Amino acid sequence: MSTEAQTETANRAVISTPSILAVFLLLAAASYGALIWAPTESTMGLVQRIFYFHVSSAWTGFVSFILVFIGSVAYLRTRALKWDWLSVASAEVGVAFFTVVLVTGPIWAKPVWGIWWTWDARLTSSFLLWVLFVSYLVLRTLVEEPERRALVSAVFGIFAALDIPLVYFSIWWFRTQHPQPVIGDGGSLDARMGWVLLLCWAATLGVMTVLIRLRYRLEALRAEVDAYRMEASRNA
Amino acid sequence: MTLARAAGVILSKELRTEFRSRELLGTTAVFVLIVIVLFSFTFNPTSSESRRFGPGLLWLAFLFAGSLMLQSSFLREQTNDTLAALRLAPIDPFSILAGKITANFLFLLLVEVILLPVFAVLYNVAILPVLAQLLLILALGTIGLAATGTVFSAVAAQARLRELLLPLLLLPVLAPVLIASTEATIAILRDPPELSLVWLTFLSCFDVVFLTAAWMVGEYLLEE
Amino acid sequence: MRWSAAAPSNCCAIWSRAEPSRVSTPLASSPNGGAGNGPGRGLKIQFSEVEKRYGMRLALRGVSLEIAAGECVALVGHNGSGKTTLLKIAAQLTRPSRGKIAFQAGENPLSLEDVKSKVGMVGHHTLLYEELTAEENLIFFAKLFGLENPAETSRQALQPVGLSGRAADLVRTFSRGMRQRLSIARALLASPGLLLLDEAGTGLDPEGQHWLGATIQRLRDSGCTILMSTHGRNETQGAVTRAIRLEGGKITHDSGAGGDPKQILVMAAVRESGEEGEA
Amino acid sequence: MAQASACEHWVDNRSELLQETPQAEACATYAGRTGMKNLNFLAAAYIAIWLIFCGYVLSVARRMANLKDDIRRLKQDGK
Repeated sequence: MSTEAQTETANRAVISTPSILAVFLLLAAASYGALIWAPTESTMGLVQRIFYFHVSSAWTGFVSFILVFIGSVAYLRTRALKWDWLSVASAEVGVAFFTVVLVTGPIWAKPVWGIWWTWDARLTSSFLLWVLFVSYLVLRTLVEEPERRALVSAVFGIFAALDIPLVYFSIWWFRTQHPQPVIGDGGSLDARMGWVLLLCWAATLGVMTVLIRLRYRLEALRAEVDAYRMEASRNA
Repeated sequence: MTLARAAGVILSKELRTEFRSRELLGTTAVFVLIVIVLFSFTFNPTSSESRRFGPGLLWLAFLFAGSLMLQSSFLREQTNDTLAALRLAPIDPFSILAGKITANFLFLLLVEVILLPVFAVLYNVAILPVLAQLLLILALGTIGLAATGTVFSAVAAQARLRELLLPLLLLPVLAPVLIASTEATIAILRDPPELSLVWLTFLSCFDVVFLTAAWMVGEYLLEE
Repeated sequence: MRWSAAAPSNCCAIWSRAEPSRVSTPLASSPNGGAGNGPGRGLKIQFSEVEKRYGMRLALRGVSLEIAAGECVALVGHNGSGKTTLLKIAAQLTRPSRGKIAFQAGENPLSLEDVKSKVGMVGHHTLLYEELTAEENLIFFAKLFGLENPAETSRQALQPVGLSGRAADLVRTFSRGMRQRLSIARALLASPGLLLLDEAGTGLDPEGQHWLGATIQRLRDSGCTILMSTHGRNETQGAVTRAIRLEGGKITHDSGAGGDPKQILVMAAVRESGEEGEA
Repeated sequence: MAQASACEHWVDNRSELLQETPQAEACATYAGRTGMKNLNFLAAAYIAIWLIFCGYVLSVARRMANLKDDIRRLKQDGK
């Protein structure tokens, strides 16, 4: 176990400088696009520029939660703990991205609508998804044994991921009956805005990849510590 | 041994144990009753307001009740490690879950049916003309609650702080059920009553998705 | 006294130590007993490199073991030496972290699902529902095992353990010993080809222990494979044909298929009494 | 200023929340004219994003450092 864990960490240890550099370049380009290149939206003004990172963070958060689902299913099939590591890493990073969505949403809403929080469909669903995966992370802290933890959290991860489309549909239908101001609507969409949005999405996906690999490495280290502890107890 | 027969055997065991003491049912019913009474203080329950807010708080009370009641579903099996006894039997592991989901569905539905008239009287809502449709909504919503609740009860039974954990896991996942069944109930209590097919279809989808999920992961969940 | 009073005459065989000539005596009067009896009844188990990890603790560290059909194997060792884990893996309650387990009936390999209907287990816990009566418990498990005529099977299973008189009482009202006896009756319900006993003698009075020893012997003679964990001195050890000592999740002593288990058993008894002395 | 309060009133009046209403357009031009004012909101949003991610990376780094400490200690104990 111990040697296995070590080689595993060794393989995953390097988050190469070029990849980080690439992500930073992408981020810089996306920021330039979002802050300067894209035209100022006529009705909402400068604050509409939050839109690019607000929406792309939500999309990226989704991708992370889909990775939680993939990791959970793969763990149940293979029982290889590395899939559990992928799940927990993706869940944490996804929660971070949805935190961004939840923080930038009100900052956008305040100048445009005069209120911090509106219960619009997208913001509300994001809030619910955030809560859902926070409870996934809470569950993980309450189970000690790694295999057990991986198993129960995989089950819950699958259920939570399956809940995502249901949350969206229900809130969307609910809001069509009880209209609210809409956050996350870009207003009149210029072609350049579309490109900038895509660029921002690419950049946030890059950030996501780096963060997940970083967090995955943390989990691998933890397994290594466990392996050492086990070896120590075996020798004792 | 077919899945259905094994599930039936387990279901009848659950019913027999519960109806012998009726502890769980009684306690849950009283809990919902308390919540319904306390809610009446949070707004002025005139008839028109009740129709708007009543269904929501009723369903909220049911969800809370479910998240408390379903705790014991798997905890009870830990007393003498009877879960191991069930897993020793040559049956499909899902039949254990299926039996328990059905039992919990019946328990919850029973509590709901008992408290529905109380709710109608206290909040001055006429339910008799739309009773059948209301029962359909109750049943569809409760299937989703029982399916996810039973699975999460097995999850929470393996963790620390399980009493707190089950509501924490269950309630966010059940938010769509809360929305759908509340909206459907509001629609049916409206004047004139309206059976909202969108929400009924949605509830059925929820039930199908999570029953299937329970079926797929059931065998892993009960492992030791 | 409850024991013998309730035991019907056709079950007398279990009171005396069964003679080799009684090899084919059917298990009590279980209606299903006949079908599975005879030399082909027992299962052969094969553990290969079985390892079990519980978090940071290694409960089993690569156990390889082959138990032939009809052997009666005693597992000895301290608490935490891996006895219970090994039994749980044999019962497929726990999946090994590494390694494999395989079963054979006669020459035919059995799928892990098929094995389940042929395994009886008496665990650390009673595996009984407190809120059900003795009879309801047995009927429930008989149904789950798909036995024909569960009511009749259960009633007959209650006789040899001397609980016929208490059949309609809730298990909650039972004493430790009575529960243990019911638990044993539960394990024997489906006339298993492999019986797993995890310290089945605990909680039984001397008379009950004697009865258990006789029952084990009779089952062994009827061809059933038995794997049991046991304390040093025990009435149940009369039937043992092979003893295995586990220490820290590893097999340290094995008397082998044809060997004499006495030495290991005596050694275990000595160690245990030593521990008792220290404690 | 009057327009601003009208806007806020409009937001509170949830039943009329459709962007096509004349009131909505008036509000929109209000927002557009005060566009530069919203610069601080835009800045706040970007600062918040950076803070969240830096905070997260720091927390991972801290946990990682702790684990590396553990490994070093365990290695020493092993020898």
